[in-house]
Amino acid sequence: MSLPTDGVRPLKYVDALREAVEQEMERDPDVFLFGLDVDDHKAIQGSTQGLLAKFGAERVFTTPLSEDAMTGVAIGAAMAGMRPIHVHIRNDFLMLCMNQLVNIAAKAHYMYGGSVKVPMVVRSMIGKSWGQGAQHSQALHSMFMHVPGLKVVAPSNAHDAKGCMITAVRDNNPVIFVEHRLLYSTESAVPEEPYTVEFGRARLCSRGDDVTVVAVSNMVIECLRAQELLSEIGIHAEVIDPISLVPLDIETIHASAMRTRRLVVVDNAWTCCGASAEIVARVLEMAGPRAGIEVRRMGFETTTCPPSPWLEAHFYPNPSTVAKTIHSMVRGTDAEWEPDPDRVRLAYQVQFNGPF
Amino acid sequence: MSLPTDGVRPLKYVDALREAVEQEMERDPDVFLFGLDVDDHKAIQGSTQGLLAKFGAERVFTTPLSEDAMTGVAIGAAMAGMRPIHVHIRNDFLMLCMNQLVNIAAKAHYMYGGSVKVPMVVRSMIGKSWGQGAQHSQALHSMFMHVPGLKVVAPSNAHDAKGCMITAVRDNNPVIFVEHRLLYSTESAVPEEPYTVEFGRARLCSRGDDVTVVAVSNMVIECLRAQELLSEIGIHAEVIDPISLVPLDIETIHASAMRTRRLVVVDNAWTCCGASAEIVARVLEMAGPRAGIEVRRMGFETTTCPPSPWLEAHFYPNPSTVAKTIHSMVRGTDAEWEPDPDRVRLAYQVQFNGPF
Amino acid sequence: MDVAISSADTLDGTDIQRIYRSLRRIRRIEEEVARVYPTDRIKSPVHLSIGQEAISVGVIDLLGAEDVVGGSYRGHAAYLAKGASLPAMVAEMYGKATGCNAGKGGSMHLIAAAQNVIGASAVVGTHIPVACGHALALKRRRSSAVVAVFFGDGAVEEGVFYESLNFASLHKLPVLFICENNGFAIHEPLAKRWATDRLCERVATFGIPAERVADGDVFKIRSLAGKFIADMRAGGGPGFLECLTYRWREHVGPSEDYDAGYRQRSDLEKWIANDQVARLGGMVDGTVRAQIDTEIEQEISAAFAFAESSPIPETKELYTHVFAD
Amino acid sequence: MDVAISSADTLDGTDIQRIYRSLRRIRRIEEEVARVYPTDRIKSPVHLSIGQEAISVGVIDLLGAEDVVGGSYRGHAAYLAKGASLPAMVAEMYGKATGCNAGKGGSMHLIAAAQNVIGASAVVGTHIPVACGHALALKRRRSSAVVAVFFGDGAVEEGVFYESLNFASLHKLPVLFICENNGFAIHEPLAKRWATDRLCERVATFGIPAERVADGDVFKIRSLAGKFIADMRAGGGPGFLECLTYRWREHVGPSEDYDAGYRQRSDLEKWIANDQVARLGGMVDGTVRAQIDTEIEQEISAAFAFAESSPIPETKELYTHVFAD
Ligand SMILES: Cc1ncc(C[n+]2csc(CCOP(=O)(O)OP(=O)(O)O)c2C)c(N)n1
Ligand SMILES: Cc1ncc(C[n+]2csc(CCOP(=O)(O)OP(=O)(O)O)c2C)c(N)n1
Ligand SMILES: [Mg+2]
Ligand SMILES: [Mg+2]
Repeated sequence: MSLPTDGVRPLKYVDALREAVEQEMERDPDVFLFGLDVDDHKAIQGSTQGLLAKFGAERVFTTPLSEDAMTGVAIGAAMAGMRPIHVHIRNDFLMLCMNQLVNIAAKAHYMYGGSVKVPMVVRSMIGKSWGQGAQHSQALHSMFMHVPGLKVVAPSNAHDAKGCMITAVRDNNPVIFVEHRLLYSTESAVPEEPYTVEFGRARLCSRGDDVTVVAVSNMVIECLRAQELLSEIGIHAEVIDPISLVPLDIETIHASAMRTRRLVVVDNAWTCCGASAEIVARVLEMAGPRAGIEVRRMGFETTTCPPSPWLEAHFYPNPSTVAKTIHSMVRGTDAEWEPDPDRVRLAYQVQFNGPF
Repeated sequence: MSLPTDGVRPLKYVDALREAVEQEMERDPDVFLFGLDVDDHKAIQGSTQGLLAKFGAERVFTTPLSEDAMTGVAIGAAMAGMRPIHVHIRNDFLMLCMNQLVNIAAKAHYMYGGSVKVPMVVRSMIGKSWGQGAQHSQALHSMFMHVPGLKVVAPSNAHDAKGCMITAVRDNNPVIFVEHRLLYSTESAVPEEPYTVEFGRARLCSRGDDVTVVAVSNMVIECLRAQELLSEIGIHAEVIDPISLVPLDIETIHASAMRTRRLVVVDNAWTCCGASAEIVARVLEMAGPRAGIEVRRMGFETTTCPPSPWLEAHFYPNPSTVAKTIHSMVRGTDAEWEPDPDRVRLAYQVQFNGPF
Repeated sequence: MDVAISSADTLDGTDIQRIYRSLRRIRRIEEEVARVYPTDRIKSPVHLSIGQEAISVGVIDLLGAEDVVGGSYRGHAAYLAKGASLPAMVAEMYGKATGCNAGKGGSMHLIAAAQNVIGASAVVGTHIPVACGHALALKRRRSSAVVAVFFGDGAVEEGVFYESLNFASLHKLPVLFICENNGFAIHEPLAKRWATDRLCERVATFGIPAERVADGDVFKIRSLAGKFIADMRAGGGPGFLECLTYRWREHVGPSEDYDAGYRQRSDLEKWIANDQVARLGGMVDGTVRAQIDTEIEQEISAAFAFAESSPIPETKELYTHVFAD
Repeated sequence: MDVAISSADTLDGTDIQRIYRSLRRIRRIEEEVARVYPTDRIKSPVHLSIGQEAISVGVIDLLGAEDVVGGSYRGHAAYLAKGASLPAMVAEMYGKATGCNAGKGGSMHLIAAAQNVIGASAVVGTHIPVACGHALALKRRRSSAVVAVFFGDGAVEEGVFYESLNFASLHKLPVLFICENNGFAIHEPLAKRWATDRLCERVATFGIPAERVADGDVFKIRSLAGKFIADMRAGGGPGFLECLTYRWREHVGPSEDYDAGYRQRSDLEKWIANDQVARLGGMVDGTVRAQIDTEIEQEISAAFAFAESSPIPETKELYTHVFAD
């Protein structure tokens, strides 16, 4: 993975996304950006800001509310050699274009015997908080992981957001690009130059010998905070960000889990048939019966996301629940421990107050 | 689970489905059956035969090719107190109505605070062979398992098909009813009277101490055949049919795997984020690190289903590949064994020549 | 006193008062939602109906208790016009256990089963076929009740809208489709989304009579809706009403956004000049009006107080209602 | 010799011969597919074009190599009319490595990138927006090429059809939509699926000129398509053509099914009386015709022989092309 260091500055996730698309659109006239609201003044929370002015309405345009057909349009344009980036403001809306994604985009290269390619990027945001509830808070990436032919990436920081976006645009396959709304304002060191973050290579976010924590998307932040809380009491968690879910760098995860003998997968999604199930199953298939790895999955509670904040608070894994789960794995279920609530509250993730 | 024995006769899966719907429609005037082609002379391979004549066009009717809206219609009718059975001739077409199923059907009871119910059944068939290929051979049940609020059942024999259909119709929730085309002609002993097969209770299909085999839908037949091949060489497989995937009888599977220390999950679907990942992950979470259970998943190859029979032959698990996998787990990878091809060919599952 | 209305219908003073009350009540509730919003006591995004009240009020005034109403995330007006509980609505926005959805829906999914308000989807247009399903059930049960389903101009771009029209017409379902055309989907104007504005003409090709009200006149809306509803009760098929209107506030949230550049305040002013709340207010006797207004304020205060003092949901409620028994 | 055509266009003898050859060739290929089918050498379900050839032939006769064609699972005619390889098509049906999709598509997904045949979907109607995407790419690249996309009467019931029309018109995409209305979706007649038959009128409300050909006349189809194509090349937007037609054989498979009860042989007979293959055959000089027919038979024999003798795909091909490099 290329990590240039010249021209590096702190940049927000949202701006990193914008910059990646801008640079790719400059580089390649076949890249275009479309989707509801990409050209309005809010510019998808700023992630498409300025692109209309720079590239014009032929390359940056909104669409009717027709997610299904617009996905087909992206596929057709991609088959014809262009490189569409199709933006959906919510991950939930991908349910409207599942047929195009699953039955056409994922399969075209294969069922046409390799004679066409479908280089397209499907951006969408995962919502959280602000009472958005049932239909605006889902994270459905595992459905896409299930279908051969789709790549799925979920960068957790600005650096990877930019690098993954550039990789995604240059990839000759459909890439489902999973963004979390709450990551948009987070900053990290991002080079000015275009660079790629390779798919299929996990990032080691913190080293530790007591437990391997695989965290997806926003949960990387939550788990790093849990790791901080734990390190204060002498438990050392190795936090791994897979970055891309398809392809998945299972080797890195497996090697870590073989060393720590404890694996916690924290997904920003439901666990049943989720990425967490896949990672746990794959590691244990590889590890064999004598590895003695203790496993745990964390994710959305097995219920619908409620808008009421008092309920929603219990819907998601958070630094405290992650830390406590790990604590009980390492120190045993009898060992009582409650992380200092003040320190937990210091977590970056203050209550989100909208707008969408 | 009720298992009446009076009036039991051998019945085909397809007729068991028909009989269940007929009996429920007789019992409850709110039950109706709709979907493309339910009322034509082919009658969904016979599974809706005679129902139009018996119940009339108000209760048995075809629809326009509008899977998305028709699903919404089913949901609305169900919310209004009726009990629709919506038929799709292919599992693949469910991608067209994912939004209604995931964003509305699954969530209505919850997001409306319990004030409405959505008692509906969504029938669809999994295709195989006859060169149907990429878009007519998928089995996408894990996507539905992922979303809280949907029940998912995949009966593997005529008895369970009838009992599950009756349970599904009476259930107050949306039930995704997964049928495999190749099961339609298989017979089992089916009582004449209406009876229910309880969801969330697995069926032990064969007892054995060497390995626990969990098989989904059509794979139950394939695994039972593998179990026969293996028993001839002294390997005894315990074959478990979960029948319903949500709710899932994980206790039965877990208990068996704790005894055999070997778990093979054979799904009639892709493995990544599939039912097989969920079952493996859940068992190993429950079993803990010292259980020493060896696990293996089998399912569709991680590729698109090709129509060419010479390629398709390698796409699916079959009695031979299942038996060999188990053999190598039990006897070690060095032990070579090839099941007698003649005996393998005796498997019930001869090449399918259509029609759809 | 009978008032002759442009639409040639005749309404008496009671009718006018009732319609005024409903309009004014919705306007004031929404204004109060907007006022309270910045205090963060409302725990849900809000898509206000301010400026669009006349559509829900005009249509629903002619519906009975047994009739059914479905709406979108911009559904406060329809919910309220149908007589569903105000305190339960405010409590729902507050995320309280006493909310109409028990705190599990939020402002985008208001439901009131007792009043036959069937809920709303936040995925644009996707509630339309659900409403058709209700209409199918009514028809099968030989009910004379009808369904009215409201949606925005964005919803008609979704394929499911056309699928629903075809099915509803084919099966002669008693469903009145009402498009609240406020010219925008979020900030995107019609010109960027609709190939043409020949919507009514298009709907008519499905065999569905379609009418357009361009000026927001509550009486015209009511009168046309009345014709459609009567036809449906007599066994006729669906009807379609396109009502031009204007969203006075921002797409979501409590504020105005005329500084954003995507539309002009002068457009708002035209609609304010034609405000149906003020217009109907002017048609009601001053004393009566004062009385109505006072009652509305009292009702609103009580509702917010109710929400404020209501208990929060118990944690276990997170896990109930995933499946129905 | 020039032949005056009802549509007022003028075609010369070469044109007629070319059109006859194309019609006859497709008919004979499909008949041969049907003949071979029971031997089980064809490893794919087949949705034959027999009876519907004139639509693909009439439209595609006016397209050039750079123009693009998309079709459905009933797409043999469009594939062949566009000049894509017959041996590769037969080999694909045989599941051979030499198939146009390398044995990985089957008869429902025929593709020929070199001839700009863009593939087909087996999920009804879902190829329509994909064709629009191709048209968008052509437009962006300032190409004068156009797209023709074929679909059945069932496809227009899918929401994605309307979404596609709206988008194509809004962006003035060079795409000609052709509905092959054979009156049935599998065995279900229009009456059970369409609220009305005012399809062209409906499409026109999207600002898309729409024409209907009721009698299957290949010259009328060609002439109307020609007008649309010329308009599109001149920068006009999409066009729409509804062609009534008749599927002579069963929905899928090689046989007739007039004993099934869902339609009458007398309907077939009307269409046979109007068969465009026979009609055009009658317009071609006997000797020339015999020559054409012989060439077609030779081509077909060679194609089936090619498929027969082609290698089966290697097992490793199961795993290639999941992802593109
Ligand atoms: C299917 C879908 N696409 C996009 C969105 C994002 N979105 C929320 S509201 C809205 C505007 C809808 O406009 P319209 O139907 O005219 O209703 P209005 O808000 O104007 O009342 C959009 C695009 C959504 N909720 N659902
Ligand atoms: C979305 C979808 N629904 C249902 C089917 C099953 N099916 C296959 S072909 C067909 C008929 C389609 O009719 P039409 O579009 O008129 O085409 P035709 O076969 O008459 O050429 C149907 C319903 C399908 N393939 N895709
Ligand atoms: Mg609007
Ligand atoms: Mg047809």
